[in-house]
Amino acid sequence: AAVSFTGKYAKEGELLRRGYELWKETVNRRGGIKIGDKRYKVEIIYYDDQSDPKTTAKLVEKLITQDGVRFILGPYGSAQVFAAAGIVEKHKALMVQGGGASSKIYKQGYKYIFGVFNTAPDYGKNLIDLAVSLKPKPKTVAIIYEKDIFSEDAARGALERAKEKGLKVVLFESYPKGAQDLSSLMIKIRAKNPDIVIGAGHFRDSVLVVKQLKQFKINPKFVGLTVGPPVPAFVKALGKDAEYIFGPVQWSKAFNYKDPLFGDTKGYVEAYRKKYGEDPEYHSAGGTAAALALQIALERAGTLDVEKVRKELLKMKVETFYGVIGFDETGKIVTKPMAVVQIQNGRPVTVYPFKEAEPVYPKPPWE
Amino acid sequence: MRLLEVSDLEAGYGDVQVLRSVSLHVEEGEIVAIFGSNGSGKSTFLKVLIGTLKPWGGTVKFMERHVEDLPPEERVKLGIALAAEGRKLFLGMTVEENLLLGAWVKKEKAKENLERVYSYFPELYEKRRELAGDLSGGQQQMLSIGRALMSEPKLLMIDELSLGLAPAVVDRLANILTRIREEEGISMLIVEQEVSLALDISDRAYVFDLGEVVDEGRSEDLLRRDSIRKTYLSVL
Amino acid sequence: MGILPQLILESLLLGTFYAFMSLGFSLMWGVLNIINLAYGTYIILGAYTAYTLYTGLGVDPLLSIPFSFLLGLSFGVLLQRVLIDRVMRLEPFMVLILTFGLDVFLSNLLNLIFRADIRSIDVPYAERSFVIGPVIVTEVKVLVFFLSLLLTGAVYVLLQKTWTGRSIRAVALDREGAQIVGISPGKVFAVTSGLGTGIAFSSGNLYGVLQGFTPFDGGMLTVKAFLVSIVGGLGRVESALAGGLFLGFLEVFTAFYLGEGWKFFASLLVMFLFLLIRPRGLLGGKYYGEV
Amino acid sequence: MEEMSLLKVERVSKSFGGNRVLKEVSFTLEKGEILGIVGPNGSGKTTLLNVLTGIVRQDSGSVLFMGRRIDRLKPHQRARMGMGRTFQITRLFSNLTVLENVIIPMHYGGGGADERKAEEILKMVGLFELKDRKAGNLSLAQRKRLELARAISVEPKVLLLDEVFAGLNPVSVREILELLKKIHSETGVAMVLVEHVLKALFQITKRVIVLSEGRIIYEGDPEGMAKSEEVVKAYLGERYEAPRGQRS
Amino acid sequence: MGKYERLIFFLLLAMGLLPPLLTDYWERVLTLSLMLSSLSLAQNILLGYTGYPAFGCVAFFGIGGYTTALLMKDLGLPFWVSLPIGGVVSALFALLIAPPLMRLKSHYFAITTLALQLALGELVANLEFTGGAQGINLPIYVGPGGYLIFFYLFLLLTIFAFLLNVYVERSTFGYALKAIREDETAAETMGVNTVLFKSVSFSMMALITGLSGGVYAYWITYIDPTSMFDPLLSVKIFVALLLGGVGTVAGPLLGAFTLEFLSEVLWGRFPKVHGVVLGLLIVLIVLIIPRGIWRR
Ligand SMILES: Nc1ncnc2c1ncn2[C@@H]1O[C@H](COP(=O)(O)OP(=O)(O)OP(=O)(O)O)[C@@H](O)[C@H]1O
Ligand SMILES: Nc1ncnc2c1ncn2[C@@H]1O[C@H](COP(=O)(O)OP(=O)(O)OP(=O)(O)O)[C@@H](O)[C@H]1O
Ligand SMILES: [Mg+2]
Ligand SMILES: [Mg+2]
Repeated sequence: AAVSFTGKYAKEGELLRRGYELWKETVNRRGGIKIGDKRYKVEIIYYDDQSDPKTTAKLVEKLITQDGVRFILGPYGSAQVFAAAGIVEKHKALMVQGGGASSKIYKQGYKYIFGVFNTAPDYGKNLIDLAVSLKPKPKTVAIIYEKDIFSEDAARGALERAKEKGLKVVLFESYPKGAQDLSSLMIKIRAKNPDIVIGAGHFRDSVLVVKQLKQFKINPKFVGLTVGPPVPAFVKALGKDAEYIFGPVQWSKAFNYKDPLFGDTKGYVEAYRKKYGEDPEYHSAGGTAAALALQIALERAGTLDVEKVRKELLKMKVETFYGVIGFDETGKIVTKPMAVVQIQNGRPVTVYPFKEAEPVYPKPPWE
Repeated sequence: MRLLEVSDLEAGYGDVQVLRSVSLHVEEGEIVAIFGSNGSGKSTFLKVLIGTLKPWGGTVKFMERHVEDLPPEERVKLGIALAAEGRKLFLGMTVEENLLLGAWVKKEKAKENLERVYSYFPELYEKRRELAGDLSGGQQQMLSIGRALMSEPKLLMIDELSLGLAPAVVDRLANILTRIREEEGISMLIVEQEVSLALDISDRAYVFDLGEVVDEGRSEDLLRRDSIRKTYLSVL
Repeated sequence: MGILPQLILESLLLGTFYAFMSLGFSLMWGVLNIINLAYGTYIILGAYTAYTLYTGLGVDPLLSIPFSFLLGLSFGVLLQRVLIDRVMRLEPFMVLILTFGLDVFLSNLLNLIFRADIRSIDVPYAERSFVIGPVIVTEVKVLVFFLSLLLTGAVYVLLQKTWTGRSIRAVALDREGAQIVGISPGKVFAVTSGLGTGIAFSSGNLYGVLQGFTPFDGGMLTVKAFLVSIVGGLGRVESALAGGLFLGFLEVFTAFYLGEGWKFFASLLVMFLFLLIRPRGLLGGKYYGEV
Repeated sequence: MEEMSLLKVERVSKSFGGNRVLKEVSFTLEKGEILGIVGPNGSGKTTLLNVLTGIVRQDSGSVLFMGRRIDRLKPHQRARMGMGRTFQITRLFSNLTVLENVIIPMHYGGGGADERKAEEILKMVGLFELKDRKAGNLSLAQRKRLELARAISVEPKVLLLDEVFAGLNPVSVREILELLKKIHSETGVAMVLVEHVLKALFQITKRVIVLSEGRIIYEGDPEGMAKSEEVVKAYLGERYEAPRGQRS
Repeated sequence: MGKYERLIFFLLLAMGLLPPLLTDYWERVLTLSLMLSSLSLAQNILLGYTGYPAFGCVAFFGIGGYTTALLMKDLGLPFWVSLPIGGVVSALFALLIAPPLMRLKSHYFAITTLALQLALGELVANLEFTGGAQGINLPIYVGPGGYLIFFYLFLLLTIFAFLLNVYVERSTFGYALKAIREDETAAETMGVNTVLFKSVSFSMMALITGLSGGVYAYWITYIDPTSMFDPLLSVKIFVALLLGGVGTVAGPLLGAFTLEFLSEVLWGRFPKVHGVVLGLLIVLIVLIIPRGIWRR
């Protein structure tokens, strides 16, 4: 796998790697993957793509041509996945990924790419669905997004759903990748004073958006960020300012499913807690799930032949700690729901559609 | 006292030797001229004296001190100044800035000397705010000489004294140089093609040919010497 | 409309910082005739210095400016003596390559030490702001503004000690000519390079307070410094101010009216056009590429 | 129809900034004529040559070459029409060899390039031995000679020479003079010589123009020039009796 | 062609026989080396003979690459048609901007081209039809020869660029370029139409660079603004040139191969620090062999 250890997506990349590592250790402790009659120990080669898709492409090329790898666990970030996909496809290797949610990945007619994430528009849609269900009903929304494949997708999802639900979209605007100062956008938002602010971006931007909203004394009733809130580091970085911010999740530990490797969702959470000393969130879970799907397909195929493994993936419909895993012919997962969490008292709690707690709304002003 | 004493100087470029065992001296208060055939190494000789070209061998003594290993800037501090061939002006700076920089080693007297140079070359005063690179050829030559004067050197070296200068300016310059020598006792080493002019203003002269000194003597004597008259004076 | 004062304020605050930030670049270029492609990374080095001092020892980044300056100064002198002096004699584009190599080296070294994660210096006053009528004023930006102004003034005064300033330019124009009048080029190069690098480092402190940074942000900053120098003209403090403000206004207004994404493009485009049409800059005199 | 002049300059003016360097300069040059241009330093002589060759564009006035207005033509186009020039402050291709310096203009200025012919020309100016030397490594006088070689190599219709004698010692001056005379008698090329070395100039030209502050203050034969009070005052200097060269 | 030029020419031809002996990995390294060779040879025409360092030459790599990619993706044109169009578009663009651009000299010129390169990258990243910052995934090549075809394409391009260099070195055209390099005003008064010659040499560079970009795009299948307008690639081209020796026909080839092999070795040996080592390498090359291997 080529994963971001450094760069913009260092945080998410690290979480993803934890998911892979947990899976690897668990499988190896169990004796490895059983393919046909043999048992194989799992070994994962990692390279750091520095959060740069071009590097990802180069590294995947290297993994395949130089290291002779045939089965690839995906990188973090839709652009990275997108970049890697072309290369994997070119060499007819196989990639299962839990790091890219852009719908564009599945529109290329690729055959060897599978993903365990719901696609990005769902992130935005879930946030809006929650917002309009709250009282008093918000009327205006500002959507800002990072100019990248995933965030744009997510933002468009939100835009579409907001229009459907009769919200007035007062701002829909992007900022470039890697931006570290959003003053101009903030000035705009401040002038529009919307009820809802949706920020589609990644971990770094989430922190930045919150900081600058505060700096510019902007007080919307509802702040939703696509990536960030469920990650423990989010609260660590922002402290009190993180309170009451919403974020969609692919998965949460509130899910409840059976699992062939960890027993059930609880078993997974415990294993994770034991190894890393904190609760897992969906990035890690996505990683584990992707690896798990690959493992199951390998075992069912009973061979290392890429074509046969691919067939098994297409046929698959198994219940795991992560939800039911099953793909359509484009490689996209089609069998699991998403959720929304809110930070309350320094912890992300699931508030929609399953309710660990009631959402707090409207959000009180910054201190 | 011997101000400058050069003995057995050898120098060249790459592996082409240009100067062969050149010996020459300048007494205090003396004007010495160098002339001779083109390409005979006159400019090369001055480059070695100021230090922008390293000699292969031989010695250069200035005020009894060996200077052949000093970098140019040190020599300027000791009191040598050069108005070089090719001028080496700061083309992107104004005329006045060029002159002021000439006084780098005598900053305290910069203002005073500026006045003086302007009085020698009113042309420069008129152009003082313009870039040196925009001057005409002759004006640049004046600037180059003017700049060399700014450091109040003990030894003033001028390559191609009259190059590109109008006759009236040449006359003026000749006057100025003799006057400076009388008033301030500055010594000079001058390369000049116009032999009658060179011998006019100098006390002694050296004749270079193919990198060697082929003749030397008091200027009046040389002027009378037949060989010189034949080669350098009667050709036109 | 109510938004205009806000935009103008932002432009002013940002532009003044850009002016100071670019001063060293403009100086080295105008004087040494060197386009230092590692310049942006010098700024980033300054930012990391401030960051380390802040997180390690709790020194406020605004108070560690002198330290950054001295560090930059020594670094600049050293680099000049060890590396750049030797290469300056060759064609100018060789120095471009050299400094690019330096940039690759330094930024990757930073990456090795600090990793590519975005760092920020989270001073307690980072998010403070106050409202005056229609405008909201961020305290940090105001602080940076005044400091930039102050430091720019200091550099101005320094360069006005004309002998240093003049000697510096003379060497740039004709090295042999400078030697002939008694200036030691080596010393002048070292002084200029030290001064320029010192400015870069200390502006890094301010940059680090303004926003987050990663080891690889230097390239973009170099481009900005470049733009400021091109627009304003070289080697003069007034020009840097003009250029800095120009860039400030350009960025804020394009970001606001065209979108954040067009900010960098607009800067580059303007720079490109300036180079084509008016390479001497708004206030500049003759440039050296031409005789 | 009357015979047209080779070069006709009509009321040419040029300023740099506020500085008027040429003021309504007019003169003509007939085929095969040799014209001298003298004048104080900074009087606009080089600028005039720059206008003629198109390096500098005049503000007003016109230049006719062989009856055709050439104001809008680029330097290279004028070169191809038959203008050869030298530069006062030499502009050689310093990293190329002496020989290459001559071959290049032969390619682009006039007829074809022929190494043999280039060598011939180098022999004429006395640089043959140095033909493989880098041009940047020549002494001043050698560079001047190379400038000349380049200019004549294209067999131009008019040669514009900016201080070719400056920096040459008397022996060399003689050689170059002979060479110019020879070329002139063989090819009938017209020449314009900008020069301060009057004793050389007067050996070859019958007509001189004196420029002062961008204006023509004298036009006529050399003898008359030395008698003109204005010229003596502006250019020759009070103590000037006759051109130096004619003393000895 | 001179003796050693002929030798190099045959060596290049002989390289065409290598692929059966190569592993996937080495085939890739060689392909990359050939790409760099073609790029440095292209730059050599401009820098080596004309004296203009186009630091931002990768702008044309991007133009060629994107044109090719978009024609294939949006208009569904076959690669064999798109590629030449990409090259021509890039060359024409160069021809268009050369007259104003090439009034600048030395590092002003260098930086202006770099600004152009970065600006184009930003533009592409901001436009919709170019795929924005996300880039474009191209269809996978499935025709005869498989991926080896790209090796041969780059080889062909390199040979083409090489022959162009030989031509410039030998021809009167080359003399004009050298004259421009030495003193433009003088060249002009000697009868050289400097604007024309400069523009043509610039556009030759752009043609090869653009073609190279087109082949690269299809080869790598994923392109985005940062990879197609990458300043690091510009620098690599220059380092290759310096390493080999500017202004010779053999230098760029030598430099490109040495550099690519070196960075491949470093890349494999020191995965973590390769950036640091690359930077150091550039610095050392400039310091130690500023005139290139070939010249020494
Ligand atoms: N940089 C250089 N590299 C190689 N050879 C050179 C260099 N400069 C000058 N020469 C050669 O050295 C010899 C002496 O040159 P120098 O300039 O000293 O002569 P000069 O006496 O001043 O001649 P002139 O009267 O023409 O100015 C000449 O043959 C010249 O070609
Ligand atoms: N590019 C320029 N910009 C500004 N002023 C200029 C420029 N070129 C020439 N000048 C000015 O124009 C005037 C005439 O210069 P020109 O070179 O024509 O004189 P000249 O007659 O050739 O003198 P000389 O005998 O000294 O060579 C000078 O005062 C000079 O300073
Ligand atoms: Mg000489
Ligand atoms: Mg002149």
